[in-house]
Amino acid sequence: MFKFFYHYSSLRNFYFFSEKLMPFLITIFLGLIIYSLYGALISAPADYQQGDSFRIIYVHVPSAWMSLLVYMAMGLSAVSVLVWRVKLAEITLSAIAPIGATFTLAALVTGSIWGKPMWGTWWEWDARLTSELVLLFLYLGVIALLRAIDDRRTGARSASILCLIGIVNIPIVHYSVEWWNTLHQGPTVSKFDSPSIHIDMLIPLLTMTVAFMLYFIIISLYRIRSAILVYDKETQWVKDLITSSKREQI
Amino acid sequence: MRTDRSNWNTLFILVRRDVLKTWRESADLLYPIMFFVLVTILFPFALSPETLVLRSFAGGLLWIAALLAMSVSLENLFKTDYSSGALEAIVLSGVSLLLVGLAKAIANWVLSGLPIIILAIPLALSLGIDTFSLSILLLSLTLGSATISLIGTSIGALSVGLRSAGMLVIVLALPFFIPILIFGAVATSNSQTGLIPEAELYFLAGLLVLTVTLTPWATASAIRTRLG
Amino acid sequence: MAAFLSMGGYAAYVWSSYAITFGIMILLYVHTKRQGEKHLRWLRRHIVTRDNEK
Amino acid sequence: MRNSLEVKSLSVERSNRGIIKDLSLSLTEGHLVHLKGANGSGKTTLLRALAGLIGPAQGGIFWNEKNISESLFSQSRLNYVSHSLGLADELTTFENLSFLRSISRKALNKTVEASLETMNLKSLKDCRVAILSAGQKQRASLAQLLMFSCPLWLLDEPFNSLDAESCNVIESLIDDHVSNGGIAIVASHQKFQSSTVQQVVELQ
Repeated sequence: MFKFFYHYSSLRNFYFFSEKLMPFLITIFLGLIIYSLYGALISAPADYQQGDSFRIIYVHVPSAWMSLLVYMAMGLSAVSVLVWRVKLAEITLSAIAPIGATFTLAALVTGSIWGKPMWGTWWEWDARLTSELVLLFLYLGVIALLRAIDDRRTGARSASILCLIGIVNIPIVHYSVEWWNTLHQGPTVSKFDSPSIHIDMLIPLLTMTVAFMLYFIIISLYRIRSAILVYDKETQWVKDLITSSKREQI
Repeated sequence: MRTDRSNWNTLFILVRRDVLKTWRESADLLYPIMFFVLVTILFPFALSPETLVLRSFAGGLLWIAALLAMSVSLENLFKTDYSSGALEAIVLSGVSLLLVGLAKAIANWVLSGLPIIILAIPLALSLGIDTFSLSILLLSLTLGSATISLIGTSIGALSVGLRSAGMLVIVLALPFFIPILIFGAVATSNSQTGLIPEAELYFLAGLLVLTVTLTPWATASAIRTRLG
Repeated sequence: MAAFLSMGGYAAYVWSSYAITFGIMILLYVHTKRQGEKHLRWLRRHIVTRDNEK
Repeated sequence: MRNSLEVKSLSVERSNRGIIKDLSLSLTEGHLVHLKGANGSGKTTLLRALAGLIGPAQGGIFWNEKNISESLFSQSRLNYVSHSLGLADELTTFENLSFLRSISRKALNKTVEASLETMNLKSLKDCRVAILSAGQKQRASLAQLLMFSCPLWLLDEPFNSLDAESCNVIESLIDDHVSNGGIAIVASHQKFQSSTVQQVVELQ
């Protein structure tokens, strides 16, 4: 198994391997997005309490899940940077940090928009939203550190260390915010706990999340591939690739 | 290869050297203390002079001021050692970097954590905190400031020598201080309402134990990375 | 159709959240593609200048 | 057992630019290497890579056939004196050197007083490094070479800001080290007056 990873962790192989993968990913992603949008906006029945404003869940919850998933992916590449010194992981870490930040931002904005019809205020210090806000600052911290260091290798290693410190802190922040939230407002069911929702409502949620995952993979592959070309700019295979005229875009 | 020197002894030597170094340059010692007092003084101007109002916020105010004052002192933890090459000499001397990370955190705590805890007494009384919750405040500050020093040292080691490292270290470190702030401030405000805040103090102690075991590793690899 | 657009009276909220989420995602896609092309142009110039030096 | 330092097709990167490209070296005991090259040609980068501070992009550095990046980051084998001298300004010369000596894992050689003696810095023992002149600071930092007995010496511009008389002292130190079986790699613009240089490495 390790042989497989080692083979594909050489940048050149990964570049051409991901090139073959790209068309499949894009077609599946487009199909899923259209299906999930149809499911979310049309076929899912309106919620008896919140009416149609409930449909925001199909955008808010997948983004929130993805923001956490991307940070876990960053943690994995951070470990492989520090422990196994995988060059591809250094590139992956710097490539996916902004993607995670956008998902977190989307989750925050949609969360506060959803809060307006439900509680009448644009921002509610709900435990889940507050942890999401702290997660955004963890992302911005990693991005700021990556920008502050011009040397790519030490930059990736320093950002990996910060990312691992962040990973350890995510559960701590989550539970301390829960504690703080229930302490001040009493133990109410968190507004965002989706009650055991009807199967028709659940399917679009899952397919939308899978679509978001595909989106994440596609965008990070684009960013990783262009970073690989810059990283191996001195090598022969990049020279041949660039000088061959047919290569217009990645 | 000499290994007779016991780790505790090396740790003591490292801490003594850092404290002595900063003590000689005593200007750096004053910044956290003055910052802590000034920030705490600002609140009565902003909120209201009556101690009744201030008392209800006192725990939170003091904790925020202490937290900010300690993160101010994080910048020049490694700065002078890094620029003078002393950090490089220490790394090349073969001493285990875990000890260096731990020693830096202890030195930072002694130089900025301790004065803040001592100064918190008069400030807390001026904000109208009664003696029982003052004791809780001091206990929570002790535990919390040690955790802040440990995490702050790792983040400081990560951003040493970078452009505007001072601001960077504060921006990077504050999200990690949120849990400490929550439990610290809640412990004090609970004690003001007569409750015994055991749970919060246990959490703070738990956080301290976690950071003592984990952060030296992060500091060690951060130092080695930054020197690379 | 009008009923669908009104979203049971929450049209503003639902449509704005969808617009913002997919808007950010599209913006990120466009930014990534443009940056990719910028890297490519830089690489072409870099390789051409390096060959002339040799 | 003869110590050996092997550098196999080493290339090192500094802020995304290849500084050292495909360098190979093979040194054994009693070897003095004079590292020459214009500014920014990678002299300091090479010394830092040999000291194990920087990881190589390609190739490897082997000390007694053991790759230095794998082996525990043990610095007991080398004395590295860089042009950022490693002395804290607020502490006195004596405090700095005795601190380094007390925490070091390296085999000890001379005491702090004796090393300062040879560097004739005895009189400046208790004054703060901040007020020392550049030459005095350089000599104080070079005193580390005497305090520890290490087979490998890596010296980065040891002669700049030193007067002629101190240069001789340093050169004689290097000669003694090399003659009784040490390896020394010295990066410097000035030519060696007396010592016999086995190998000159020119970096572009």
